[in-house]
Amino acid sequence: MAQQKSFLEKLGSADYRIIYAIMTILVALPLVYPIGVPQSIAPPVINYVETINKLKPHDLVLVSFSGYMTMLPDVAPIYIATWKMLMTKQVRVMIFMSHVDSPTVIRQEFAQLGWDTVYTEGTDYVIWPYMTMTESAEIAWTADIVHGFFTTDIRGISVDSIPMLQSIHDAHDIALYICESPEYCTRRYVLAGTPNYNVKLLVWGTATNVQPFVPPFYDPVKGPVYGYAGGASQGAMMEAYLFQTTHDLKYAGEGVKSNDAKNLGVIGLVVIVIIGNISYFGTRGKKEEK
Amino acid sequence: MFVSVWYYMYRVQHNQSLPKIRTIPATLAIEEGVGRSLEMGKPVHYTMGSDGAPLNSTGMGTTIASLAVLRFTTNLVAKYGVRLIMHLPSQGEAIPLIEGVIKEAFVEAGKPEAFQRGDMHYYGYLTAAFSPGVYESFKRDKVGLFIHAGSIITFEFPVLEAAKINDAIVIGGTPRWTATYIFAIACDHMFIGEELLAAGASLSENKFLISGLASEEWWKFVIVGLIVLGVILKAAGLDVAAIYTM
Amino acid sequence: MADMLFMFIQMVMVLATWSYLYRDNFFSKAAAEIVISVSTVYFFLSFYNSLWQQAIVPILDGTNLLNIIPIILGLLMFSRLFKGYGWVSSYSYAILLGLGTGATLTTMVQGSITTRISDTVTRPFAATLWQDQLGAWLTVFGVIFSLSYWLFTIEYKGYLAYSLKIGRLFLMCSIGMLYAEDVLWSQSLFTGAATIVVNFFKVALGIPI
Amino acid sequence: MSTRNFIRRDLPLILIVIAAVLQLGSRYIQDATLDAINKALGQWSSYITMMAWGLAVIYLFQGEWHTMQMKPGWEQKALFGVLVAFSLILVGGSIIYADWAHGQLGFRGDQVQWWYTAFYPAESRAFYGLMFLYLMSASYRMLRFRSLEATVLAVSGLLYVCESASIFTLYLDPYLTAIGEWLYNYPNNAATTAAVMVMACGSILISMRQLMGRERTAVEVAS
Repeated sequence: MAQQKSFLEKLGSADYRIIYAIMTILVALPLVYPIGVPQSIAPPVINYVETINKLKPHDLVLVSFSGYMTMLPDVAPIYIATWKMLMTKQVRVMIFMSHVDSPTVIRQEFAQLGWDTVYTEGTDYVIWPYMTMTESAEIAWTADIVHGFFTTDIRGISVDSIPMLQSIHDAHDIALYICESPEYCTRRYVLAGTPNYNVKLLVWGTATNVQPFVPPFYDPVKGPVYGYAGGASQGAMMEAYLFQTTHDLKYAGEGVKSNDAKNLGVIGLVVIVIIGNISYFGTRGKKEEK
Repeated sequence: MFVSVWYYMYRVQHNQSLPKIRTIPATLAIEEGVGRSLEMGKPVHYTMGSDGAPLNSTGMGTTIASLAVLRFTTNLVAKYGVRLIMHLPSQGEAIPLIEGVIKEAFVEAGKPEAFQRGDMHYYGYLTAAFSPGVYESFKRDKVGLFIHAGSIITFEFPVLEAAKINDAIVIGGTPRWTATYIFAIACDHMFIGEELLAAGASLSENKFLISGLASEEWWKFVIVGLIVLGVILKAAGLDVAAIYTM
Repeated sequence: MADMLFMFIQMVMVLATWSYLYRDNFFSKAAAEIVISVSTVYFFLSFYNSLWQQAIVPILDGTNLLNIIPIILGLLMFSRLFKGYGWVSSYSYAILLGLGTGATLTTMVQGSITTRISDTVTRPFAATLWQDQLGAWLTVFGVIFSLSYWLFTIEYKGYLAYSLKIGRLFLMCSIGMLYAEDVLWSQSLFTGAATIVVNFFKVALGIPI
Repeated sequence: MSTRNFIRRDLPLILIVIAAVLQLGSRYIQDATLDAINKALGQWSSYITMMAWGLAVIYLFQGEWHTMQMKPGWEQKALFGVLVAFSLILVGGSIIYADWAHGQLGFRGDQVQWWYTAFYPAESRAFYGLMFLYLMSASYRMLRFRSLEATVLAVSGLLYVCESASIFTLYLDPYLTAIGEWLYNYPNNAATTAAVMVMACGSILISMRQLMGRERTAVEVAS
């Protein structure tokens, strides 16, 4: 016999489309009307920024850049803030592409930021072409950066005729490595790179990739990882910290905007979980009575 | 490690008894799922994930384990006469290997003609192409059993959810811990962590593989021993990190 | 104009994909088909382009003739398409599997086992605050209890059953946190996709983004 | 017969062992020749994986063609048409805009890139956006305090989510972040450590079997 569902039972078995609609509205609302939820800053992010601040002119910075287009909304705030910081440091930069999207994304980001007004390709920075690298190839490459793996840079110019590379030998020359953080990458570099070469590491990436793997290696004083930032929320923190410390408007970007959406989304999640549980406990009591 | 492996291999060669391997629930479910697909007249879908078959990296072990499960599944599928649809991973270099395993399983079951290359679907490099591709296949070809085992990234949650929406039995698992939760949420039966790697051995019923598993059990006790020893050494003031990572 | 077209295409792709939620339809399938073609053909072209520059040009100009070997091995993969010669392709992936084997044996013992053990046992002694010390000791026991989940030859009875129960709590805590992380990043992407749609309408209506 | 078995089964196994031993060797023995061989092997494996993309394209079209034949009707034909048309645009574009002087296809020019960036990132973000919605409905269904284990899962998940929202951290800090980080750094780390270690054990075992030539999954004799 069909029984009338009580209010609590209905609450516990709401159609999934209703949840979709509620969450969509909550997340999209702040994109139309920004609210400006205040921001807190985590210590690894502060250390990330401060490690870059300690760079001296002419230091060699190695960057492994994924620029995976799908994940850009989650990581772009960190990328952009990092490029902006590096542009003020007069360092030498070597960029290693770890995803097939990277060449496109990096050219777009550099064009937007005016990177080439500060640095010259070939003398101040080198971009390696994207190639699928096996672990053995990467180890060989750390031992001989110029000839270890690549024969040309991304423009197709031979490594022997790139001025910047002529003074670089192996990973000993690297002052800082800003490293992408899928698990294997960090593990590999912490193992292969640091004990042999003592390279300082900073880690950037999506929250999913950074959070589980990096904290065991993180120590702001001894390293090997001196700071890290993962995901849009830490990207927003980085922007906020840079803005607080430099009062430079150029550091205010997309991250702060998505912070609002994040907050409302989280509130939504908490509310639906609470509703689900109210229904569960309400109806469970009734079942037990029966 | 080598010593323990050799010890059990020695036992195998001299026909001595081996420890019994506990059954992994998800492996039993495969047979049940294939039977159900036969009753419903729906195909079995198998995938290792959109990025699921690395060969030349540390993910190789997972690939091999998943292939063992694939071989077992294909054997059952051939025996019952159910259609198998394989959704290939992005690694092109693994395609010949996967096809070889499927073909061989069909040959073993005595039905080499049942192999259809057209039922092997490729979707390219991007998970965002893989997931809708698999989703479409569920809608178009229907799905009775969906097995998703390999080194999987979490992006593939929608695929598992789609299989569930399409009324399939979902079996899956990965040794990659970060992706385990998607199976905890969406699967009917799952391989938790290393269970997938062990499943390959226990399914094969090959004595050598089982002996390997038995020797691996010892490693885990050694790990526990090393942890306890490490705590004692550290309390005694020794540099454990230097000793252990020599 | 080109920018507007670009934004329009992006918006259409987002909406076509989201139309899955309503029901199965031709637009969502066509969007999937487009992405599958990009996902394969675009990458095929760009990888072959790199291959040409990095491997074949050195053969042609005589600087690295040995590159001919991987090219031949790569071609052997295609033997899979010819009936009766499929086994030839095993030579190509044998090399890859060999390298995978080497990589596993060289990096995993240290990277995933000994470093992790030493990290676990040194933490309780490195911690200064009481909560960190408590946590670090909990980790030591947590690792041991969690390990008991993955025993395959021993029956769970007596103490081992308790160990398994406690170990499972640690595993559940971890699964909860990993789940939470994915909620966070997928939300970022959802926001990103919603931004595409919102921005298109803002531009179309002349509202500053 | 034995020669046939040797060529089909044993030789690939020997290749696996050789490649593995070379790589193992270069890790423990300092030798310039060994390093050079390994460097070459690393490069070769990259080239082989790149070559495999050709095979991948063949499988894509073969699979789609098969689907079209299995499901007659305008829709499947139109979808196959979309696939072919779009692929031709990409191939044609990259040839038309190629930089023949440097032997580069037209990927650095904006023209081909445009097709990629216009169609793909938006779709993929939208698709993962769906994942967010799926996860939300799954949370509603799953995150209920049914048992001790389920409660632990739900509470740790919720705490971690709340920790990333500044609206909670602003009022509940330092306690919220401290508890969240503590759970993350200790209990979660314990489970992750155990899982990673057993995964490593399993992978090492398979590699050892591979190295001893006992892993037969990878080698076939049929076909």
